[in-house]
Amino acid sequence: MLQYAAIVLIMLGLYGLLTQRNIIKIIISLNILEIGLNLFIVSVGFVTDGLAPIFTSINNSNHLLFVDPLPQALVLTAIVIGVGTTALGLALAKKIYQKYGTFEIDEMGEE
Amino acid sequence: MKNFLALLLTLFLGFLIVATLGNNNFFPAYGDVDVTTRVSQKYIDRNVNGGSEEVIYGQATNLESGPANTITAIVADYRSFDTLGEVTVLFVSSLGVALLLGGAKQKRLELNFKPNFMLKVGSRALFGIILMTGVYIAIHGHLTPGGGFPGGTMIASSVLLLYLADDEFRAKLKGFKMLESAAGSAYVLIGLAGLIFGGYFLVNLLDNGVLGNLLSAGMIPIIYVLIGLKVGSEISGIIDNFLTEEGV
Amino acid sequence: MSAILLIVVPLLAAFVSILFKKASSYILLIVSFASVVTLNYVPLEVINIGGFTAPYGINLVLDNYSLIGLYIVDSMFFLVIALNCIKFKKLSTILLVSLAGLNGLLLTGDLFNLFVFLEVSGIAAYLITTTNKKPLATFNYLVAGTVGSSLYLFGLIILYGMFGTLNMADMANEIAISGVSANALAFPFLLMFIGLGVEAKLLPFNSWAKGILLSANKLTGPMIASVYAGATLFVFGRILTTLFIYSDQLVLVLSVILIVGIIAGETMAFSSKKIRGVLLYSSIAQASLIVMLFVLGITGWATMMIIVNIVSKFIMFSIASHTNDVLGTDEIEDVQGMFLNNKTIGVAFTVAALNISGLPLFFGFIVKMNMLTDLFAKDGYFLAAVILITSVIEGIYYMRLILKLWFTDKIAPKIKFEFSFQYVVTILAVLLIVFGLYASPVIALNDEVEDTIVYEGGIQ
Amino acid sequence: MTLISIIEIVVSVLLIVLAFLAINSKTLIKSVMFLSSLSMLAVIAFVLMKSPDVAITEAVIGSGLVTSLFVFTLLAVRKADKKI
Repeated sequence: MLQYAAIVLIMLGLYGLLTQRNIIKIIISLNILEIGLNLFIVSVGFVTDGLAPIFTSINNSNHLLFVDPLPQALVLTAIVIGVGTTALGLALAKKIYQKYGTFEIDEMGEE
Repeated sequence: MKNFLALLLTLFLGFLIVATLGNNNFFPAYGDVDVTTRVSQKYIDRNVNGGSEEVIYGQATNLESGPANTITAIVADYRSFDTLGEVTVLFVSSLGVALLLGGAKQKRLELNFKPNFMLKVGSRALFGIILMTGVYIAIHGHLTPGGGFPGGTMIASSVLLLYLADDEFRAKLKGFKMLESAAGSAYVLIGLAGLIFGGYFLVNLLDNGVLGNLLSAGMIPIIYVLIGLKVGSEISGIIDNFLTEEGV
Repeated sequence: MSAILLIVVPLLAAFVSILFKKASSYILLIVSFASVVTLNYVPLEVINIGGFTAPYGINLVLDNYSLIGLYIVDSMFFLVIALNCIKFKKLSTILLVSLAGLNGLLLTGDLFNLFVFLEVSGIAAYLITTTNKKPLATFNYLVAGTVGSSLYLFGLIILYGMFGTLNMADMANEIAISGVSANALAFPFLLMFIGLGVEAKLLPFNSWAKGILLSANKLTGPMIASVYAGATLFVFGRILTTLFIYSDQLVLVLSVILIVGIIAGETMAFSSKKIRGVLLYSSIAQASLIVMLFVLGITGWATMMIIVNIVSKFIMFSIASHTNDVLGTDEIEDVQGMFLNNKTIGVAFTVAALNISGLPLFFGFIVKMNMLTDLFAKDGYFLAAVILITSVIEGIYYMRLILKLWFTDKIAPKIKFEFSFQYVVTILAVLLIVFGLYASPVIALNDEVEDTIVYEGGIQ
Repeated sequence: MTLISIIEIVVSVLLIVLAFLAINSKTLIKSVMFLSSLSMLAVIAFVLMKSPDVAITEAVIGSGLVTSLFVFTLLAVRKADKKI
């Protein structure tokens, strides 16, 4: 179920990117796409009744059933990279606002 | 019209995804994954380079990768090179934000409220707590969920509190820059030390200790503290640049 | 010397250089020169990072293919830096990171690590393009690049779900032994193709390129159009040959996209009024052509074609953006006869243009001839016809461009080119002619590339 | 149906609704707030999928930091533009 939700989020993000003409909205769509993608990546490693892949004094042996740790590690990287691009995008948005006085691409009057 | 086309396109793409994933014998259904067929099983068993003894919390000593948290083992040990790249991404983007928004003429953004007494005292108190939590998360990254990135961000968000509590406050960016540069260089130098003394870049040179102890996992706590410091200073820099505006 | 230094040293230099603002451009110059020199001393090998063996840890693969890629990309990078580093002092740290990113892109043998390096070099590229002073174009580039790498990651994760590995060679292996039908793989491959296609400026995923390259300055023009485009095409080639399994539908879809890309690119170049416009659309067409060759398995000549493009585009884009920096315009009508006062530059530009349109005497000719021979041998008559027709179009518009730039009835504009710049482009032009006349090393190189392009990094 | 699967369905539906609202809201600040709650819900989804590490990172970075960056950007331009 969560996997389908993730796919829908990716689609919604793409839809937003194709239709929105507002800089901030575009960045928001990008974030939705990234959240969806992250959820999808984690869902690829999910095992029903699996444990979180951390050894503790209770879950103490490698013979227990753990969920796949690798996708989670990838998502950690992807989240941080996403934040990097979002910060840069917002900085550019601020710069664009200083130049044109609007966030709407259609009102900027140039290509 | 354009929106409708976009809708059609995305629906088509969604249909393709569901159709490919649904009719695919190789793609496991949600929750139906067999981890043993993937490379990940060896990460859990800690036997990438051989050695098949059982991994038991509190007993296993000197495994090939020491953290009790398998995700940390992957992020900071098995795939540490990715993490170096990730740190670099954040580094460039903080530089880029400074390049785009920084400058001599910038002054602090005025908030449209005056911080009152309660806010000032409260946020000073919270500053300490959040800072401690951030440091704790970064140091315990190899045992509990968390690690350098969320830890560092928490450290940065404690700095953000100071911004909100005091409308004159500006972080000393010079010091942050030193910290950022030193932490980043130290990470690379640790890697190079591995190359020189261990034959591989980023190889773990220290004893891994007992699985589950605070002082275990060799260099990983060190790397995570470095990442925490670097991320903390970079994000503080990003926040500082975002809280400026053009002015006299 | 380990090839990992090619990535690590620029990174270390980048971290250190933020403390030494004044010296940073010299650090950049030294490091980028050192990368080229280091390439002479690195052994061909597979490097496991962190001491973990191949599919579990990340590995870097240095074979003939990546070595050629590194040589050409790093030396072009060095030339761009050497000509510009003083003027763009503020960007030194970012350029260091982008050097690390590009080297990592060419070296890595791990698909997720490739994504990380795509982002590293991508973010550096967005920042380099901010010097165009067109924040909106940069923003579009950022959005396109991020969506592209997200789609790549999406495709990659589907493959991971199916085969449980992230290493490129191991993945190719698993796919081969699993006996999976090529149709089941078409969709993830298509996602990865689109994702990389955005970065490689393939039509129709290239809307960002117009905004960036039509207003490119002396740094961004050669950097994005030559160095970055070359590096992405090298990576693209590697993935297309090592990883992809082609079902009939996939080949059909890709061929349609690419052939439309070639034709549309050449047509737009034909009708463009600006020098940079001509160059931009011609390089879009060339990128599609190169990717098409990789898809059809003519890998060696596709690689040579990348080199032809990198060198020619470096010369032409540098000249065009310098013209624009000085005169404030590069409309062909306005700069007619500009070579009359700058004969050396004119000759270099002419050589580069003739080289790219594949006339005899030049390096590009040998590549195009052999490429067509290989195509006929593989029964690719339709594509061969497309290439021949577009070559004619290309020849016509480049000829027209060159003639207009050499002759005028008005007063020819005077543009001052720095001596060092003239020197560099002349040497590159001479090299193009030398390898055009003396073809045997090129053919030998081609055979080596064809032997090693498929990744075997450490996986038996 | 177990409790977990009911929670999963609720979370999934809410995720989609919030994403839709974030894209289609009239004012930007509302969009940002919906995005923030979307990533908060994503945190719950990560916990449901047994990935506490990702959940913490998403909560701190995705939900906290990104939202504050959005808000700062909007704050910086609020004087000139009343619509935001």
